[in-house]
Amino acid sequence: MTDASNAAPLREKKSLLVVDARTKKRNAAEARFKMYGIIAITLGLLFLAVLLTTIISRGTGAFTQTFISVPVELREDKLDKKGNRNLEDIKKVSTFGYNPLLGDALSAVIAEGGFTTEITKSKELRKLLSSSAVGQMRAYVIENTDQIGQTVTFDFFASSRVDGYIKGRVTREDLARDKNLSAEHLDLVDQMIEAGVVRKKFNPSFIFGADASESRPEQAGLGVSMLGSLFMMLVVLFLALPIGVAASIYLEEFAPKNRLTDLIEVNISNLAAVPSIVFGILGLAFFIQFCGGYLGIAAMKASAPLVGGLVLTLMTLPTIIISTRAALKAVPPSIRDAALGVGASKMQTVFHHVLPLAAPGILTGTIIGLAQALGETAPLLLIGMVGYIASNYPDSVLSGFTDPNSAMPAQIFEWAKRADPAFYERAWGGIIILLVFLMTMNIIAILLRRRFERRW
Amino acid sequence: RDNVQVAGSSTVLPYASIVAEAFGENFDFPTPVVESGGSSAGLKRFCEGVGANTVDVANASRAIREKEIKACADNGVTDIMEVRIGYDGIVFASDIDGATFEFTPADWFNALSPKVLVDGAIIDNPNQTWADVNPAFPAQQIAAFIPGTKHGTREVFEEKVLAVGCETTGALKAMEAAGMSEDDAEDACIKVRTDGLSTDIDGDYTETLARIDANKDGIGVFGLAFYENNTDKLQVATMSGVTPTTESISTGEYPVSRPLFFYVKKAHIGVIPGLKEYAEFFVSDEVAGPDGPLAEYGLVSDPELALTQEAIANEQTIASGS
Amino acid sequence: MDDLRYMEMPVDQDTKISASNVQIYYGDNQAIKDVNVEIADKTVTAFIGPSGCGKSTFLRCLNRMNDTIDICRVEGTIKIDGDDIYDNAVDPVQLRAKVGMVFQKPNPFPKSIYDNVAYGPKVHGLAKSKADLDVIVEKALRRGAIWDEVKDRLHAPGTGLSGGQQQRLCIARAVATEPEVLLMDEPCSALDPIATAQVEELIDELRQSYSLVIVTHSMQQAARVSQRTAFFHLGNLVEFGDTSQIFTNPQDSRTESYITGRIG
Amino acid sequence: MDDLRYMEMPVDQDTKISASNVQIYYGDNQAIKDVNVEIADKTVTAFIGPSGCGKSTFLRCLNRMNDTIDICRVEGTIKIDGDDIYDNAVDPVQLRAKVGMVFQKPNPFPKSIYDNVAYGPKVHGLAKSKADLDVIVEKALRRGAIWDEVKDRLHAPGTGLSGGQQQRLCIARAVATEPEVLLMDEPCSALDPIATAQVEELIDELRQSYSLVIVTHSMQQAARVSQRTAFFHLGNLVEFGDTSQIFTNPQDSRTESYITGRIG
Amino acid sequence: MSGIVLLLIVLGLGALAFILARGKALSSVGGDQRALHSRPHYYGFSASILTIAPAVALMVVWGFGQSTLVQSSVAELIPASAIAEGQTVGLLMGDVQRIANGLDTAVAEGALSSDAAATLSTGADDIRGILGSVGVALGADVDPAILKAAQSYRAMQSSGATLRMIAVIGVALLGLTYGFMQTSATYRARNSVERSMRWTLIAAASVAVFTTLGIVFSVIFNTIEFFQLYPAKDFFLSLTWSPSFGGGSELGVFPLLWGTLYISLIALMVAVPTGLFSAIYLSEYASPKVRAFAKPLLEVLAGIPTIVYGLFALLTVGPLLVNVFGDGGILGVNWMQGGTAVMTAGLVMGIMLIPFVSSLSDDIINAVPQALRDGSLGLGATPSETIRQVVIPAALPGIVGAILLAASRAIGETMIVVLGAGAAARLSMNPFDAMTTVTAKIVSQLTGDADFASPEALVAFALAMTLFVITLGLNVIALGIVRKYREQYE
Ligand SMILES: Nc1ncnc2c1ncn2[C@@H]1O[C@H](COP(=O)(O)OP(=O)(O)OP(=O)(O)O)[C@@H](O)[C@H]1O
Ligand SMILES: Nc1ncnc2c1ncn2[C@@H]1O[C@H](COP(=O)(O)OP(=O)(O)OP(=O)(O)O)[C@@H](O)[C@H]1O
Ligand SMILES: [Mg+2]
Ligand SMILES: [Mg+2]
Ligand SMILES: O=P([O-])([O-])[O-]
Repeated sequence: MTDASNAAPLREKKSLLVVDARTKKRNAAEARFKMYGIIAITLGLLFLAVLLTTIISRGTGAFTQTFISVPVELREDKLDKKGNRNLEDIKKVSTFGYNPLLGDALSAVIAEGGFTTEITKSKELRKLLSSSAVGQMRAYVIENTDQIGQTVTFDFFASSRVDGYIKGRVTREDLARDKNLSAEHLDLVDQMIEAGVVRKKFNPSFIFGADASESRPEQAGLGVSMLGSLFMMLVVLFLALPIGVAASIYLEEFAPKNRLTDLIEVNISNLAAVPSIVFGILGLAFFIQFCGGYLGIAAMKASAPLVGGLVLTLMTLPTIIISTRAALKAVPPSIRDAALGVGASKMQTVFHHVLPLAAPGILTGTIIGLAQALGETAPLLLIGMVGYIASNYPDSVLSGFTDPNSAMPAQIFEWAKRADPAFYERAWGGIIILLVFLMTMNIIAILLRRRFERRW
Repeated sequence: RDNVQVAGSSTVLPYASIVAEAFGENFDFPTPVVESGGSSAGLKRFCEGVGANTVDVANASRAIREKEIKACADNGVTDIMEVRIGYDGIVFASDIDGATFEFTPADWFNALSPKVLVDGAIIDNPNQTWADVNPAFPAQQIAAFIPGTKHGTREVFEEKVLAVGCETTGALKAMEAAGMSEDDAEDACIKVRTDGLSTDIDGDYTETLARIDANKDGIGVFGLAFYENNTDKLQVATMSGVTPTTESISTGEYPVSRPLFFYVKKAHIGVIPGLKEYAEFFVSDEVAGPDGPLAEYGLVSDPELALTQEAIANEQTIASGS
Repeated sequence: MDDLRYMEMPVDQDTKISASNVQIYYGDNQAIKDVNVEIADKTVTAFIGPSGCGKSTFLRCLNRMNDTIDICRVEGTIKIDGDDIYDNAVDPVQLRAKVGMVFQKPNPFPKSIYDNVAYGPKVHGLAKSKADLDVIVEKALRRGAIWDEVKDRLHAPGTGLSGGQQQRLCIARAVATEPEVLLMDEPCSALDPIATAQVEELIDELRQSYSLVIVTHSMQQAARVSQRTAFFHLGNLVEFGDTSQIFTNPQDSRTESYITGRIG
Repeated sequence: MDDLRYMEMPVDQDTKISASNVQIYYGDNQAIKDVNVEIADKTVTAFIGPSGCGKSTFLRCLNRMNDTIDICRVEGTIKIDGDDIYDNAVDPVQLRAKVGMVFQKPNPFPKSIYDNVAYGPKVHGLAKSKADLDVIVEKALRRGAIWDEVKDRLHAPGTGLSGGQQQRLCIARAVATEPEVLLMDEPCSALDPIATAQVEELIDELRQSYSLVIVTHSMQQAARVSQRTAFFHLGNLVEFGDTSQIFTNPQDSRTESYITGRIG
Repeated sequence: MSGIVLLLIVLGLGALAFILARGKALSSVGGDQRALHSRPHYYGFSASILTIAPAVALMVVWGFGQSTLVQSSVAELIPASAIAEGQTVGLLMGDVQRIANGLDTAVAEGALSSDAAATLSTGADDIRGILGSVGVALGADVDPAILKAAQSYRAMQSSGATLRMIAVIGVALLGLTYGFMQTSATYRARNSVERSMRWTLIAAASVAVFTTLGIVFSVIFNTIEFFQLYPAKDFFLSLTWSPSFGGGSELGVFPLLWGTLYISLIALMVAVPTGLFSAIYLSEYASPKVRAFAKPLLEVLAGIPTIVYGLFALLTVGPLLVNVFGDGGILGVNWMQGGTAVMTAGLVMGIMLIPFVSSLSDDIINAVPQALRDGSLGLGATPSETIRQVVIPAALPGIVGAILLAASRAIGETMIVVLGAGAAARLSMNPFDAMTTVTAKIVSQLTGDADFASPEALVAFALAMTLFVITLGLNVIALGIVRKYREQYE
């Protein structure tokens, strides 16, 4: 064969301890490359940190709220003129009818506390309180008709301006041209704080409560729309994951490789690029108008989390399919050969060996897909889940899928738009809850993914 | 379906939500569901047909158009009740710490029109600062945040401010004199310059507010209610000497406002529980009157509210009513 | 060293596999050219030939493992027990359960050693209970001559074994399902002489009931364990016959030069 | 068959690699126990021993390829040309450029055959031009005894080769970078006798200028190509010495029983 | 009987079928599994599928059939006189159903006996009151004809439900029997089960196809309507986008496409290098601990609602960029007029997309066999050379998939664009100018105030369709590229 002289060393011998110039250069490139990685990760984490601190610093305020405790005399002459405790009659008194009681009660508080203030008009005094106060009283009276005639101490929400004052958002100067509250009110509030009538405390109803109208930011909570999101995510998880994985398995492992499957593949990538609002158009047309209207499936109606979940499922599918297919592709063929070689069927091979090895990629797709679905608002706009919707808890678990509801991002989006700046704080607070929800939702997937990760 | 389903304008949404909330508190009917999504989208769904899977009420920040009524009728939605709930004041506001402005429509025309009348000639708008527009103003960069063309507010702005300004400055006449047809001249009047001094806002008023926050020279167009909730950050400008308030708007002194409506499918009354009650409650004096919660929130109440109440009681539809 | 021990075994067994006019293509490249061969039952058939001549390709065809290679195309007929295995009615899964395979490159599952071996029996339902399965796994690992090395780490991953150990694990895995025909692609390539001897013993033992085809580069091994030998060259089956005849009296000059050129 | 041909080569070369008190652990499992060995320059050293005894493990240590196995831990010192390769100042990249390796399982890159071979020279900047590179690739493939088989399909993927072809491709890939020390883990396991002979010829040729360590299961091969032989057993280096001495006159009973138990 | 109970019965029968068939298979070979064609549980599943699938299918079809049938026959009961002007039978059917369901609830809650429910009459009873007491609110007092209809609706529904139960259980039993009968040692149970599974997989894959069809169908009619109102030539060729209410809008798609392209490009220029390098670092260099911690954290970036990014762009990034590139900025270049710009939106969107690239690529890179890395390292390549030249090419299809996903998301994003890039459609090369995208305009035209039958509103559909076709084209190209450079390991 070749002669020995060919084997002359191309490079001179050198000590390993001395790094030669070329290696130095390559090592520098190596260090640079690694540095890029570190920079990239640091950048990513830095952005995250900035965003999170912004969110947290702006949002934590939403978790506390100012309350004013007011003893109210539930006067019989106003609430039950006939005096026979007939529920029908008591119900005839609307919330507007409770206003005088509230005004009197506040005057009484001032008198009792010995507070000094110029404000005397009932309407002006009531500006300290949320307009939810009367509703709260009326609901209480209807529940406890026997209490009519008694004096009951209520813990009312303070109005958003008062709350803003206590949280430092509202100052006396700000109120100069504000018709909702005046500086005198604040003087009164100062005295009330002193007397312990006004307190700021943790407000669970922000986390568990329902949405409130534009005029009552203090009462608004995320609880109901959280349920809306939960039900939607259940639908998405139980449909998108199995359908996505099944579709990927078919396309990657079973489908004949031909024009048609190429078309399907391109088509799925393309679906990922369809703006989410277009999925809303589809949802309106197919689920609500066709299934709900034409086919008469009662559960398929506007504002139902079931429909929202279905729309988000369709929207999430491409993400899961694309990542699952990539993960399946990455499993070395020798493993399939090994299983087929001992007489496993293709189906068994896929489910016993390939799928577990592709699990990390599938779970990543799921994590990202769900994150996307959880944060999406645009398609919900068209199927009636954005607006003033999440005002009632669903009656049961099953009706949670069909009762009108909103979703967390839609609720946050709605709050961010509302005029009263108190909603702005709640929007950020809502984002905190959303992120906690997201992390909780993903934690199982993240742990599972770590378990499945391995090299071969 | 047991609840009243409302869709439509995001401008009307705040009022509708206040009403829906109070309705839920005071009636045994479930709280109505109020969706937002825009007047157009709401009316479109409204006109999709009659039946439990369609909405009962559409909120709109403009009157329904002829073409839409026709489209409705094609789908079997024939008896539509129109309810005007009041007026939305449109105000101009700038940063609280900035200069104070007293505008006239002419100022806005001269600031935003791509072509203005200077010394009898129509030329490209040379104005860069407000002082260029009107020497009484500070030399502050023009930075206008006006509603994008998707917003009904833009139409009002064009008609009640730009077009009026165009006329009062004499630009309209000059253009017609320069040989433009009347229509063309009117169209030219409401054009807005595109060199970056005026920014279209497709989002909502919070976005406009944030823009002013980021650019202290900015002057934005807001709804009265939004402004009234944010007096700590914004100061409002007068228009032709009138400060916008619910009173000045309802008397018609302050010129820039638009009516707000909702539309009810008559066919659903008696079938959808609470629908008629909702409509009546909405326009009741307690709610929509000048002392009601809606006015408190910033709705300019309708002086002719009694007529509206009567129309609802009689279930008067557009065809039979107007 | 031993001389070649030519087997005096009778080779007139029943035909187990018969291939006729088999052509195999990878894309446009023909890897196997018109091969006709009859593999007898209860016999060890050795495939020999220079590297790249198509041994593995032909072997994979016999249990349709080539189905997994997209560009691979087979023409001709291959019958096992008289059934055309490329017939549409044939279920390749059933075929592969019957015709087991040990691949040229050891490919343990990234699972525990135990699970590697237990997988086949589980899929085929060979064990009624866990205890049963334990017995099967132990037996297979013993047959694969690897039991002693792994008995204390049955639950360690199979991929953490040495090259030779992996190869024996794959042999154990293949015999655990008790196939009727066993195709082995260079089963001893990474094994030391002692392990090789144990595997050859296994082959000899299996031959009592099954049919085996092994690919080997070691002429000695072919001579030791096989009764019939097929010599492939550049995709052609050059010569096929009793091992003794091939090694002592090759008909084709190419066979002769390959045999005599032998070194290892 | 040939008898063992004991080499009469002088083995008093300079020491190239010296390992002292080397212990290697996989997690808690000790795979190499206190090994001391000196590998001479311009010599072929063979590692033999039963499967799983630690040959590959020790071999991978010599160019720090074990760094890539998380659970692997090395103790003791290994010096090449007097430099401790586990010293912090030593750059494993430079080390591996100097100490090349052919792995037990062929692992061609999923690239073309040409790119597989050209990869090393490109990385090390051995070629000044495309033409230069062509020459290097051709030479390496010739040395790997695979040129003729692949010269018409240089741009076909390396993974589409047969097992033996892949093994030779990996050999060609390793020699293309001209390392001073070449570690070969069973380089001929998948090769037919003729190809084996060609590779052995290559080894012999390389020995003129470099130091080589090969792991082999074939006693004959060890005897044929190596000047020194190390016998490993259960992680211990049982015996190390001139090949002739090991094969004719083993000092340790384990060596003897391994050698005499030989079959292949 | 409610559908749920029926379903449970069918599932129970399925379970029974499983046990029976499995038992029969085993006993047919005397307990020797080897003699069976398939594992025993496959016989069980096969029989189960035969029992459940047709029965459930029948249930669904019956459900639709019955409701249509009952509706139409009840509708005939409603006299024309009961239908007020403008109302439709369909609308009244809603009322009928509500009353019928109310009666059901009343019976269930004991407010009515079932006899009473069937014989109530409007004259004698306060229907609205009775139903109101069980929480069913009615819109008005009940018309006698409607009550009649509701009562016969209930009667028909209940006899329909009985019939359905008989039919469905019958079919399930038939399936069970057939499944049991065909169970024999030679029956290819596994193949039959796998065939069913395969059909299930195909059905799953078709969901994606049907979604596409659905999308096309739900936008195509409005698109056509748009092109009848507005010339296609202007839409595709005009370089101006300026919708206005009074008509005379110019609706050229080109500036929007340009904005989409520009913003996505910048976003990808941020996301791809950052994401890819993060993925490389995580999978190749980082310790398992760092990886376990950093990867999920980066994924949080994908879960932050886009409105937050939008505000971040508007309030933080925009002013920051103006400070650098704007008038009197640090660089003194005056390229940027306002905070809203392609660059602002692109940068922020890029941040959002980092995890799309990093996480997916990380998984794929991690899946490249170690033997390949060893091969390269063994030749004296540095880790980075190994990664760039061996690992990445081997992982390419997956990485391209991840990048495409990120690009898709960039194209589909609205909120960041609206807040970060502005709403003005403009054709400019300057990345510091405000522009907007197709998607942002789809949303704004769809939710705007324009007359819904006007071209200004309908253009949203045409935009959606155009974007759909264009991305389809881009995807075809991407697929081609991947095919060309794909390296299959082993
Ligand atoms: N990655 C690993 N993790 C854990 N244990 C390992 C790993 N690699 C090898 N071992 C164990 O270390 C021991 C030595 O293995 P090594 O691969 O060095 O054997 P070998 O001598 O090369 O054997 P063969 O000839 O079969 O290749 C064996 O017991 C093996 O199971
Ligand atoms: N997947 C493949 N794609 C394309 N060509 C292939 C493929 N596998 C093998 N070949 C080619 O087919 C021919 C036969 O290969 P085969 O693997 O059957 O050889 P072999 O006889 O097993 O060789 P070895 O002893 O080296 O394993 C060779 O030329 C090889 O390069
Ligand atoms: Mg082979
Ligand atoms: Mg080894
Ligand atoms: O939402 P609007 O239709 O009022 O702009």
